[in-house]
Amino acid sequence: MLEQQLINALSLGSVYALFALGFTLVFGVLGVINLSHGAIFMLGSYVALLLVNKFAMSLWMAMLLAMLVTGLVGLIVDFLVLRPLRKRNAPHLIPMIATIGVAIMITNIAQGVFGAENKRFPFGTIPEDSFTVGNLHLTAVQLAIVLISFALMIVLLAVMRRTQLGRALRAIAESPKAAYLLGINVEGLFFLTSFAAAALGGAAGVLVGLSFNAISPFMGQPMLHKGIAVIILGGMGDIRGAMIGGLFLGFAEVLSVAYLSSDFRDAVAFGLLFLILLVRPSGMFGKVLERKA
Amino acid sequence: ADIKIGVAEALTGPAAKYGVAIKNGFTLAADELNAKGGINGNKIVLVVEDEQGKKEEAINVFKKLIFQDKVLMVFGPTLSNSAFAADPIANASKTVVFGTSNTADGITNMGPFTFRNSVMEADVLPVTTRAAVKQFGIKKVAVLYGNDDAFTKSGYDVFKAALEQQKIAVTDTETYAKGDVDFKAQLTKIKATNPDAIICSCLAEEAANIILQTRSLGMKQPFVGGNGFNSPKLFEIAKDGADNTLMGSPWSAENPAAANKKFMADYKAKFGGDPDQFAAQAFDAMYIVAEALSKVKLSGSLEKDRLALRDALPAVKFDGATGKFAFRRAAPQGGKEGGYDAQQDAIVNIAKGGKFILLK
Amino acid sequence: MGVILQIKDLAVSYGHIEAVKGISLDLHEGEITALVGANGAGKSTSLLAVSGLLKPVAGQVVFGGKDLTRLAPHQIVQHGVVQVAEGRAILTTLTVRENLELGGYTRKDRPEMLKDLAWVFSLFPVLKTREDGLAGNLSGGEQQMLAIARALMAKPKVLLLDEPSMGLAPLMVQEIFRVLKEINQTGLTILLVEQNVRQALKIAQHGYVLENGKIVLADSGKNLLHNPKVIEAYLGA
Amino acid sequence: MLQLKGISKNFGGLHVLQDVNFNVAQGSIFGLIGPNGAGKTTIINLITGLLRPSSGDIQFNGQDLTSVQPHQITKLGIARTFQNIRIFKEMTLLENVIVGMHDHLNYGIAGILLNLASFKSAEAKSKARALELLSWVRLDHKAHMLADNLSYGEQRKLEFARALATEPKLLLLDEPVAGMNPAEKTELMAEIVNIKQRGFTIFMIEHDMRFVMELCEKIAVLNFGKIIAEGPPAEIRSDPAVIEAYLGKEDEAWE
Amino acid sequence: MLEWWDGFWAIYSTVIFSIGINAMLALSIYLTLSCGLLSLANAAFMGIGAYAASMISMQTALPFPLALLAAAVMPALVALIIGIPTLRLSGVYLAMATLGFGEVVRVIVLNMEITGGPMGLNGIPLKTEWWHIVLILAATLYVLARLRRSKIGRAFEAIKQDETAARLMGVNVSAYKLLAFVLGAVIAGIAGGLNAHYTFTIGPGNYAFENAVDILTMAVFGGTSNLIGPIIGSTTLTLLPELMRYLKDFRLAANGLILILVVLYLPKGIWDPLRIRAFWERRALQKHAAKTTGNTGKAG
Ligand SMILES: Nc1ncnc2c1ncn2[C@@H]1O[C@H](COP(=O)(O)OP(=O)(O)OP(=O)(O)O)[C@@H](O)[C@H]1O
Ligand SMILES: Nc1ncnc2c1ncn2[C@@H]1O[C@H](COP(=O)(O)OP(=O)(O)OP(=O)(O)O)[C@@H](O)[C@H]1O
Ligand SMILES: CC(C)C[C@H](N)C(=O)O
Ligand SMILES: [Mg+2]
Ligand SMILES: [Mg+2]
Repeated sequence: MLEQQLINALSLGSVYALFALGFTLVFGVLGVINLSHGAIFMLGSYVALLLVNKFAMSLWMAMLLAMLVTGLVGLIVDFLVLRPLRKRNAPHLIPMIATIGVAIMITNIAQGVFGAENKRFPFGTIPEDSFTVGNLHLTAVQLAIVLISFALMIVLLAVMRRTQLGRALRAIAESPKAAYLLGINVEGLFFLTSFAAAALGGAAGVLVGLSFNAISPFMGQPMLHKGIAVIILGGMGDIRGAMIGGLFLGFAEVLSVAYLSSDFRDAVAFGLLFLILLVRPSGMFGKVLERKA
Repeated sequence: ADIKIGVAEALTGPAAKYGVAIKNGFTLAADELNAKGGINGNKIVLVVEDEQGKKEEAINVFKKLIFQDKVLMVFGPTLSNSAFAADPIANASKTVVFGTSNTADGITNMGPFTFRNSVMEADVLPVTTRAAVKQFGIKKVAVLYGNDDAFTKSGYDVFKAALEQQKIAVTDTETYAKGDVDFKAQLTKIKATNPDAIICSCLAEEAANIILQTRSLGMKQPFVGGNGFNSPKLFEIAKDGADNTLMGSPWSAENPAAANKKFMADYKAKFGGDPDQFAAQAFDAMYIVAEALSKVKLSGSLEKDRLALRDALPAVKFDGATGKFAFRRAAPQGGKEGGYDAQQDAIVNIAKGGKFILLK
Repeated sequence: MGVILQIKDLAVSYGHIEAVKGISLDLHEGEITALVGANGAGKSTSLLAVSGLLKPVAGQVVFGGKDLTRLAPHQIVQHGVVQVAEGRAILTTLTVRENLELGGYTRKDRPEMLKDLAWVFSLFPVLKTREDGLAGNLSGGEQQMLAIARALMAKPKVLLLDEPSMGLAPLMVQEIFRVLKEINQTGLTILLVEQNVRQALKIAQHGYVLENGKIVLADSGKNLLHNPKVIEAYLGA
Repeated sequence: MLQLKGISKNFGGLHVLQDVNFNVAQGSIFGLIGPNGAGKTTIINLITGLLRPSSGDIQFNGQDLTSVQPHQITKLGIARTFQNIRIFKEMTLLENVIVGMHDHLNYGIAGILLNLASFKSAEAKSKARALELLSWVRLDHKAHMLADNLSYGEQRKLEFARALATEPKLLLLDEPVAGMNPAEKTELMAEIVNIKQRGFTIFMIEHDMRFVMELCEKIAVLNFGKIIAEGPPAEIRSDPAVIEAYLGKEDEAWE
Repeated sequence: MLEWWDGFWAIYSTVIFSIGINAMLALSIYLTLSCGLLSLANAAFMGIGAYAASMISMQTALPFPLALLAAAVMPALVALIIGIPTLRLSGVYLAMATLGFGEVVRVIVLNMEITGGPMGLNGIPLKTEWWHIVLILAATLYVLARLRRSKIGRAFEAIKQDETAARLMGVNVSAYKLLAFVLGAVIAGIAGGLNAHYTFTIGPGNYAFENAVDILTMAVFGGTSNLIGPIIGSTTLTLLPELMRYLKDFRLAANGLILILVVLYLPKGIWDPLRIRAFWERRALQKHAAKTTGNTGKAG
């Protein structure tokens, strides 16, 4: 049982991590807790579902297009909502509130268009069977999610740490003004980030939709809660943190079901988070830089 | 004058699949009644509101129907969870509230104006359990339920009592919360205890997912559930993964009675799809009310008419799409007068090839 | 020599506070121009407007015949007009080396950049010893050096400096002014805003005095240094 | 009045201060100079309790400060300004200064809620006092502006006024004239002399030699975390080690 | 007329009551925000207050004021206990820790018998009158307004802007933070107690994440630079969905859109005294300019 639970934890943790990667990226660069990330994640699921259902598209093609669409939505949200707020020097909670508005709109429109019930990808979109080794089971999507989230983390980390683009993004994250003075196209990179993060969110939506057969307009909300916990646990804006935080939450939830009680699953997970924050006040990888006196 | 009847059901949101079927049931019955000239010449007008399957909305909608639209009575809400929040308003304003799908225990304890024709879990689940034991030779079971919903929790309580009474061992009890999509941790734990069947007090969307994930863990156990399972949604998502699931309900598509045959045909003709338990119960409920109203002389004073309806209802006996029906007075609780439950027999169904059929 | 950068009737406001009220100023290619004035005169505001971080309400900034006024800040840097801003704008969460590498963000010539990196390290050896440390942990003066070094990494055509000597130890101030003179001799045009008026006017060919958002005096550096008005107001006789 | 005994401070592996000792006498102006990164600001951070020494202790009027909370240190009578300016940007100048009087507003919760006379008079007094302090640094005409709208040099002056508002016995100034021009420095110099005459003790870090040499009675020179010289200005000025490490050629350094 | 009013009141009293309750909640979070604390525990405190008061009303014969007192004291005690370790966290980290706390409270309430588990408490007696809300809201406003103008309010503000600098002005930062946190809990708790006594029903799901975010939204949307903002924000956001009701299916979308538009055009919240002042100053200037140009005939 333990082995299977570890697999469950790994795959659930990877789901959280996958969602959190895009989420943390936006925060890391734009400094905005983008509460529409859950809605965009949901949108990704529906777009792919639509393409597979109506146009009989192959799953991978549909996923790419879904990423493109959600990426564009992210871009539009940035252009119409976040950019004007940046220009107006809005206080730091305001963009977050605006993204709540965006989330409400997208969710409500999705509900109007697609209906409120759970949908699923057609049977056979991906192999339903699970890989079985002895008594252990892992489905193809689960495996894909684990691999993709690790791969994405490595790619994102490499970009952030090793390239001039990554340095520029970190510069923007700390101070757009300083970044401008260095000749960095700050607005351009903001757009790029919003696009990339939303596309990642969309991809996560497709994979999660495949994995849990519960595509609904509201699927983003619980994921968003978990996502917030994950990126804060990992340290806001930190790529490794999103991954480790996601895995941590996955393991905390699964193991608390396995060894304590499912009644207290969320309380255990959030309680642990609470405790970790007390020990590490800015998450596992967050840096605290006290302003120099 | 027209008779205004409020319908407060979940037409959007996660419970919409149930709510829409219920609304269809009412519409079908009301249209039929009106086509026959209404009740004592008065046409029935349905005032339909969406309570979204949420407590807060249910409260809002009830207030609007009762105070603003001044309906004679209210049907709904869809979920017991919302009923616990909204029904007290109806009772406080001395207006009949009639649930056609609320099956949790305690609904009718909220006051003497509470009625339902939905058979409560306590009447259905023991029967279902007994049938399951016989069908699968069950000795030990695992239980899984949603712990933050009144209906799923109440279903669990009843199952628990029934299992105790029938001396069936429970290997493990697990819970989940609304909005959860991953149940593998719980299921893995259940798997390790190797039960003969899984008892599941869940709503359809979660149930479908739970079934799929159970199968993907290589588990073959049959499921036993309550009326939450009774939705086409279950098969849309879980397909034949749901085969062998047992579910108790007062209604079956295979009931050969003429009333049911006609109901099913009319429903299909009007809405293009097959009806389900909830549509049938709603349909019957409308006739039950019509029956009561036919005995009432409407005075035009809302207050008096509401009282008159409440007094006329308990005596109604009816034989409709769900078979023979009568009201049963709920025992008073804590010195508070209760309302009326359904007196009706449960039928056990089994899932085969993507639908529920009668268990023979 | 020719005028490389021209500020024409520049006016800048914060809301309805007019901080700069129509100043005109020429930078001659390869020369140092000093801009001095009291606290709040509008010096920093003017520099920020040249770099495009503040949008002027009127006036123009022309660089080599091209109007910069409407360009985005990063485009202005790409044209070679680079600023060391007041308050240093160090990226505290990046390492010293990363700060310097970002200094050369607009450059494509990687090998040349590495050479320049060695050069700025030789100008400020402390930075070399702290190369992989976070810039936020540097002392005030060390950060000032990093800011100047970082700007040099951009290989600017025109360098705008906002109080580069602020917070530096005397020896370091001498060093900075020596370096400025030295890089100026390689052909770099410099606009120097300084409170260290004497030093600034000493190395500047041209000087402007700003008061309340207006230019009240313009002359050669030497003349200003001996101008009784300047002596009285800024050198504290 | 202030005594540092054997103070050392490490950040990770970095030994920023090593065995630093000095005394600041009551009523004097004490200068601390030294190259950038020598550890001067760190010393102020240690005195005000924002950092704790790795070893050694700090005594103020005979009381050990090494385990006292920063706000209590302020109560004991130590105030400071910051090298990197930390004013309350979204408050008016007046409010900035009144915050400095926090400990001296003696009214209780009842006074606040019922708008008692004790409350009103204390508030009125503090306002008058704040305006007075602002006028000392010539910012009283901007008293009702938001501090964020000040230029750099003005912000320094505001910090100075705010520090005075805490009614310190000892005032720690971290580069008070950075960013001011010579004329303004002269003005501030007069102000500091003035303040000293009112009985304040002043400890300052400054890179402006004319300022330091003219004001301070005693100067200590810190280099790489160690005191390399201590004495009256004339002595320091001609100390070859100090010239080598810090001052450079004198005539250029003087401003 | 009277009948019309009765009908109106019967339907809309909840909405009207909610405006008052939400105003209190928005004020409670305004208070912690004004001290630089982004705490999302207020929904949980509201819940604790609601449960405490309801249980007293349903299971004892104690009078309503005592129930409300419990609604104030219980959350205050809890705030005191969790505030001491958590308030060293800053920004979103504090937000998260307090959300985590809320989750723990929710799950505990969900699994307890006396709180009615998932069903919550139903049939809570109706005791809240409109004037209770008006009175308590007014008292809250008065106290907060007095605090604002005192050294306590200034200390909060200073902590919000620069904790270290505030500390060195002699402000006992941790004590003041705790004060703001506990006071916020008291206000939210009383709001919860009042709320429970006009809604019939409370449940563990009513005080979770969404509600915490809603409360924050109301405050920020209205503007957090003074007391008027949270009031305006809560009123607007409580009424908005009611006004949009006729849009049926897409009313939430309209809600979201309005939220975005207001935030875009009024990024400091609806009530931003600086902007309003600037507006009047500009008006005055324009008038002045018009006068002078009128006199001299020169173009402005
Ligand atoms: N962000 C701002 N908002 C409003 N007013 C401002 C702002 N920044 C500066 N000011 C005002 O604009 C004027 C010019 O400021 P600026 O910073 O350009 O002065 P400066 O000459 O650089 O002074 P210093 O030598 O002190 O740095 C000052 O009166 C100042 O109060
Ligand atoms: N938190 C920290 N972590 C690591 N190193 C630090 C930290 N704070 C300061 N330092 C280092 O300690 C040394 C002393 O710093 P400090 O700020 O005291 O210098 P200073 O004498 O005030 O210099 P300046 O004249 O430039 O302000 C510097 O080398 C600095 O980089
Ligand atoms: C629609 C049904 C599944 C509702 C359920 N019987 C309840 O009482 O909540
Ligand atoms: Mg300046
Ligand atoms: Mg220093």
